[in-house]
Amino acid sequence: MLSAALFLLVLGLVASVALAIASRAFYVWEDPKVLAVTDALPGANCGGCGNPGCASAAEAIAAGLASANICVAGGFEVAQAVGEIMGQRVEEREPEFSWTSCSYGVGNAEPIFSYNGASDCHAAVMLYGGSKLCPVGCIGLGSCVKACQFGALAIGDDNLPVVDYSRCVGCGACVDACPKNIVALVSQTRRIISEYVTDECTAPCQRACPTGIHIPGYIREIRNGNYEEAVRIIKEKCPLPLVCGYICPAPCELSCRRNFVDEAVAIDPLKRFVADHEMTTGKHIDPYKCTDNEIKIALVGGGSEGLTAAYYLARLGYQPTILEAKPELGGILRYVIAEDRLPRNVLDHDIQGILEMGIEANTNVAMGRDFDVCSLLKDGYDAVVVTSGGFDSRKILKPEQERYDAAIPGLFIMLDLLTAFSQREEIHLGKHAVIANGGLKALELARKCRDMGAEIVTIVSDQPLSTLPVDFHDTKVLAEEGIEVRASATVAAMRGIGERMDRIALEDKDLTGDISKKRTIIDADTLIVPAGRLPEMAFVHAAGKPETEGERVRWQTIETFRTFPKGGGYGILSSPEPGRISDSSAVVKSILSGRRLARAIHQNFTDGTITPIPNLVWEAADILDVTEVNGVNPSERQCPTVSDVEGDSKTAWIFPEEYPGLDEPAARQEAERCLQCGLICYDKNT
Amino acid sequence: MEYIVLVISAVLIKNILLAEYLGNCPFLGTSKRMDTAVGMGLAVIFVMTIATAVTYVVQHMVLVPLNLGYLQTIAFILVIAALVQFVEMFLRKFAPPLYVALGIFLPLITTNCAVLGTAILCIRRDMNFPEAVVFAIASASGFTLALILLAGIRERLEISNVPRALRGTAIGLIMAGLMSLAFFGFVGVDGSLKEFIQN
Amino acid sequence: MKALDLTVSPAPHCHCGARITRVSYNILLALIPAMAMGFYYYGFDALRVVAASMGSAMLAEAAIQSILRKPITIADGSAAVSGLLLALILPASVPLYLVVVANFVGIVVGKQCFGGLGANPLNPALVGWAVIRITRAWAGYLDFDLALVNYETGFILQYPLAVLKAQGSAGVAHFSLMDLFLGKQVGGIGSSAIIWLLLGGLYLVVRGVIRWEIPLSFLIGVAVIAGIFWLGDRTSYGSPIFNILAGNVMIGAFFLSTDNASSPVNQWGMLVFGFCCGAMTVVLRSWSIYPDGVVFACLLMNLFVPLLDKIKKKQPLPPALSPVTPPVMSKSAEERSAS
Amino acid sequence: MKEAAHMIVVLVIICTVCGVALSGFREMTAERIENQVLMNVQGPRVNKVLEGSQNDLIADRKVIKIDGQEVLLFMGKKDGKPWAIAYETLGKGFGGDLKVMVGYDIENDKLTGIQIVSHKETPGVGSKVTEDQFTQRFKGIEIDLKAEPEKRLSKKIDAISGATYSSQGVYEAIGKSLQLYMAIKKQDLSTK
Amino acid sequence: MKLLRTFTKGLWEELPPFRLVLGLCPVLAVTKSAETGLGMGLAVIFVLTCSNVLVSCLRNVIPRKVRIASYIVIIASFVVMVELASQAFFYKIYESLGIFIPLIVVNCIILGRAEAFASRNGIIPSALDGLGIGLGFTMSLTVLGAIREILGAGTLFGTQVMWSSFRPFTFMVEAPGAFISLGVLLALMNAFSKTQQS
Repeated sequence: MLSAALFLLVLGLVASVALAIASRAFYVWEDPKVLAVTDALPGANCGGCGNPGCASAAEAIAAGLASANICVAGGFEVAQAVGEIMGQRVEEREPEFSWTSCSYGVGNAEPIFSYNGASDCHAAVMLYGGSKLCPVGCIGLGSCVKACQFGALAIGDDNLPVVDYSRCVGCGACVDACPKNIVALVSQTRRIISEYVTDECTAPCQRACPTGIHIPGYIREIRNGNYEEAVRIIKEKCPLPLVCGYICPAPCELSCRRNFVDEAVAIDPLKRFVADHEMTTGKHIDPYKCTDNEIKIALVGGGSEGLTAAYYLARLGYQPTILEAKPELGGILRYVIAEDRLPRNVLDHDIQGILEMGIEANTNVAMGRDFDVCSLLKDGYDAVVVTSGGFDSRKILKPEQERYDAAIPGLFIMLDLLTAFSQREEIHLGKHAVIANGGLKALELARKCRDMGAEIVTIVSDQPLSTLPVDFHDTKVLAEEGIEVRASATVAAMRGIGERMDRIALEDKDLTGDISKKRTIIDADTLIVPAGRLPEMAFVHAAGKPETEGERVRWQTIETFRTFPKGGGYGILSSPEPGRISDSSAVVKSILSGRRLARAIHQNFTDGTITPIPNLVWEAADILDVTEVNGVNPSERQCPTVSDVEGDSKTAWIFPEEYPGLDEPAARQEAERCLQCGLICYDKNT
Repeated sequence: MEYIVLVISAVLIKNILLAEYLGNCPFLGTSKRMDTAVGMGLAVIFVMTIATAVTYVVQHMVLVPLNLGYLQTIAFILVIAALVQFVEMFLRKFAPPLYVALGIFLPLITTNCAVLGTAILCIRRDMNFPEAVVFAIASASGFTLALILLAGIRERLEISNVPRALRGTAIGLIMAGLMSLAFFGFVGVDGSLKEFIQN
Repeated sequence: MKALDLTVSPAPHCHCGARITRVSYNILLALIPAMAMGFYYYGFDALRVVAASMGSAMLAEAAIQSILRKPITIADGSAAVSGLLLALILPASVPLYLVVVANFVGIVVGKQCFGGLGANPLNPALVGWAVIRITRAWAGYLDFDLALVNYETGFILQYPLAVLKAQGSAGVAHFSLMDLFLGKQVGGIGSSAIIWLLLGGLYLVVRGVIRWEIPLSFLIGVAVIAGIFWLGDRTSYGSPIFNILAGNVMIGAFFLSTDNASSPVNQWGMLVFGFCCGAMTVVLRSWSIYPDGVVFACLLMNLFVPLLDKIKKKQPLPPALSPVTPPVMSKSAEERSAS
Repeated sequence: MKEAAHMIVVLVIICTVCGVALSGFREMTAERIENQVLMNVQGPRVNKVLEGSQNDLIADRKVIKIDGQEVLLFMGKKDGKPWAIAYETLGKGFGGDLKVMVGYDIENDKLTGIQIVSHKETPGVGSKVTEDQFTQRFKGIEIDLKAEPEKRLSKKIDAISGATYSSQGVYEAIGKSLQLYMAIKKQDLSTK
Repeated sequence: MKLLRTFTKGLWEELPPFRLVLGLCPVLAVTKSAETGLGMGLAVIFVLTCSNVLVSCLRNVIPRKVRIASYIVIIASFVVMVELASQAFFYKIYESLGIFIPLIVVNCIILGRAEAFASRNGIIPSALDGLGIGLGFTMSLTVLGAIREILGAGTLFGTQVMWSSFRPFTFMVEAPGAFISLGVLLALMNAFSKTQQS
């Protein structure tokens, strides 16, 4: 007995003492921070942070190569814990979730062949891009499910991935695993600033709608009787649902697939139905809002565009202030459109809903008279956005005869300038004038500018030289005259100090869509734009932060929208829709402009650059679509079509009195008519 | 030459995993991917060799002289547990690259019954010291071989339409069974080889 | 749009449905002469085994597929090929329940558990055979010398490989190599019909159903290793030619080792695979307790296929048959997606 | 340091307590285990080898010393008189030691039979030596006491094909057993 | 009520080895017959329950850093007791379980329960947990052993249950049969629990 007890005693002693000694003898110094950070990280090794595993992420954090909040999986708490170890302050990062966009699984979607091979999405996609006719449809073999380290994804009964939001941490492993971009990460911000692209599932109505409302979505909610949810879906893309319900020319209905069978679904009346429902409840349904930040934005112009931009900026957490010259907000909606088309209580309701997002509005203050860009920037606004929209901009630029560049430094409108020249007025153009576009007239104007004292006049055209009038071709001769021609280029930005513009950035326009752009910066005192209306312009402090030179502010413009040339131009003189300068022919179009302005400002303050959107869906984009609809039973539309609309409110005259809208049974019945289309799928049992 | 037969026998015929049923938990756990399989295999070879040698000494220098054979189990497991921890610290100090490669597998090995099993088998089969060491290396190599083969197949099965209920461990077990079946072809090879070497 | 009849088997073997059927039926066709020889020598017993084997293989496939609610694919002939191959390496006298058990285990465990055609890591017919072979209580049924003692065939009723194992090369001196070549030897129903298997195999190679690399390197492997053994000890081991002509080598080289799913995809892999199969065959024959080692050699090498596929970066060989016609989208859809 | 000491003390105490408990348990069971081993391991073999004895073979065992080596001897009695003895010897088989129980008819100097007590041979191959087919062949072979120890068996038994090693191990054990036979026979075979 | 659940969860929800997929080696090795399976199961119940109780008793005494080592010593002691006891009282089973009795020490289930349950709970729940998990383990082993024994030897607990001319499918008692039958049983469990869920 003794020997056994002694033996185990000795064994235990030897083992523990040896280990105790070894732990000292073999002591390896390890950065206690790395150890502590490794402990704090979740240890799932998901790779969501871009490091191969949690341990290497910890090393990167400890070495200062990564910020404390890189762990998307752990969320704010882990970030805080890590931050505490590292002695950093951690700001809450917006949570992201995995989101799947396909709604017709294999089995419901149109197939090109039956696949029963390797159970892996990548393998399936290698064969003619998968078994679905739809190029962006979910393969349903669950590569995303396998990739998920947190068990948040499963393939549901209809062969589509289902996200368990309680488990999703937004690491993005599934996004990398999906060969079809079906799975995406969304945060509220991402949802607010998203634009439709050609390789995602969009219904034809959705694409036709300039604001991009998820029409099948809200009609489905109407079908289910969830009117509030329907309003919420509409408000995600359109802050003026009731106004749109009354006066929208509804280009969506032209694209409705029901047109192949009978008549389009009454999309717009349905929208008006739910928006009316919201108004009768007297309560505004507030969509989600991001955490507030401290950035103040001034919006000049309280029309639909300004209201929309303010609305989205507020939702993104900014502090927008609307400055309106007129006594009331609403712009054209209030002062131009007849009251019998758009009852004012309707307008007030929608505007009230927008203001409730946390927007300050000052009326009866006019740019050029009460303030200008520089004074606003000086007053502490981080950005000034000109959302003058459809109004005649000369009033803004030239509120008083003797001052030409009071509101926006150095900016002239060609028409004004020509008039002034013809009246032989003295205008100080500075040494270097830049004329944007303008055809043959530009050459004439350039010569006049030279006469007026400008030493160099640069004509910038987004067209290639060969398509310009022949007079422009002999650049050498023109150069001798002091006229420089810059073809295939756009004006990317204006810069200035105080009330003077001093430089203009030009960007070569590459038609192949290459965005590795070449930017040249030239000295310029004057920029002359051709149209009668101002484009949307956004001014910020140069170099991102307020920097004053004496009393004067350094400012620059940012681009309001960027896309590849195929979907439209870029540069500050192109508005969201290509080829036009701020000509919003319908309220839905100005809503789109407003939202894109908000996107640009948000990107400027977060990433610092406005990123282009490749494959943007636009009017003429090539998208796979169906040319016939099979197996759908015709049914009667519940209200008359207001036809011959071309997506232009000027020709659509809808009067609420003779057109009272849908009642609830009719709306429910009408909602049943919707085919719930996807890119090429549709519900064949309707 | 005897050792060749011992090795062939331990790797192919009495494969520790496929015929002796030892070490199945890590076998199924780490055979999903090739790189983890290789790492685990190397760690097992390393630890099993050292553990067998040390426990052999403990058995024959301590337990047998003291007539404490019945404490074999408790003595061995203590020695192995301490040893694994010791090796972990040692590697970390003196061979950091090896530690990085094998480190995460080392704790798994403490509860790997193949290590304790091999140590006990050496004693039960009355091997001498060199035989025990060779046997340990060979057994661990057999483990590694089976692990790598299974990992190759399971990597491929990842993309197959394996019926849902079978996915994961179930199909791993069935595949291990089929591997064991294939290894049955070697039955008798050790005997003939021994004869062959002698002639 | 009408869905095309196109099936994809797990990577790396891509076939469309039509091709599997064609492969299977070509193999069945190539095996007919060997099978006929079996019927000729062993009569109704052989027929009984072949019918039971093919029937139970297809039944097993249909049963498991209906349980798993998958489309039933027995018409593609792959189950029939498995069944037939299994029957051809069994003695004609084997009890039918053995055949049924072997086929059920082979098809269900060896094939369908892994996701069916193309996903099986081992050849299902061989799995079935090995299962009944290692069942000790049933070993007597598979011992050719015991099993075939009651037949009148007109040639020596001794299994050459068993004789070689027991008595060394002196024991097999009285076997004429020509007789062995012509199929006049004891063995499985079809696996002893060497010349007919060779012709059938060559037919498959010519038709492009199987590739030449595996059979050729298999035979070379057998010859080389057997040659080494033979030169080392002529009294115990058979000559290379004897080794090639006796037992399952011929059926192994052309039919058992060339199963699409369980063999490598690239040329080097195939050559190594075939050679190792052949080499392993001779080693197991000489040293293991089983007289013939072909089946176990193939099974063992099947396990190495994923590793062999890593020899070279995966580079699928050009298709042996005419390529699959790509599915055609409707004109409008194609134009739209192109743009 | 204090922490480390605490850990060591706890571990050592646990180890010691376990050691005490185990050795106590061991002492309680030791005798029974010895009996069980005899009953289950040697018992059936001895009974088979010394078939026809009338006594309790396990109870009538004794340990004798030969050249300083202890041998556990089983004795078969007929009508109260010892007629046969059996004891174990080791041979080296293929997988390891083969323990063979060899029984002798001491009146006629014949083998009463052999049984394999334990072995580590390959199942299905070497393990064939344990089967009756092989062990029965040794029954009744006469011993030539005058011959060299290796050649004392009057009849040669063929090895099992495929299990040559295991067969040789059995021969080796029998050979060792025969070497002891004379010395044991001379001992006092009476039991208390 | 909670205690009852502590006990019963081992019988189905956390049934080892099928749900926890732990401790597979003995499951494969000792299920050649129902009897050895049962014997192994009983040994595991004993060790699991005793070690759970003891670990639970000592949970406030053992320092964190040496807890695993202490648990191992405790478990190993009980294993040695089982070894001795089985040798003394159930010699046949002791022989057929062979090396797998000492290997109970490294059965992940036992260390796992000690670490996951007993070190955090009181004595009575720990005992019930050990008993429940152990019982579940025994059940699984016995069932698997019975299946393999009936097919592989034609007997159940040593008595002939198949017809006399039955030639046993000895494949089932060989290693491949062990792996495959456990795999198939696991798959059936998965399929069954899935249909139960839906």
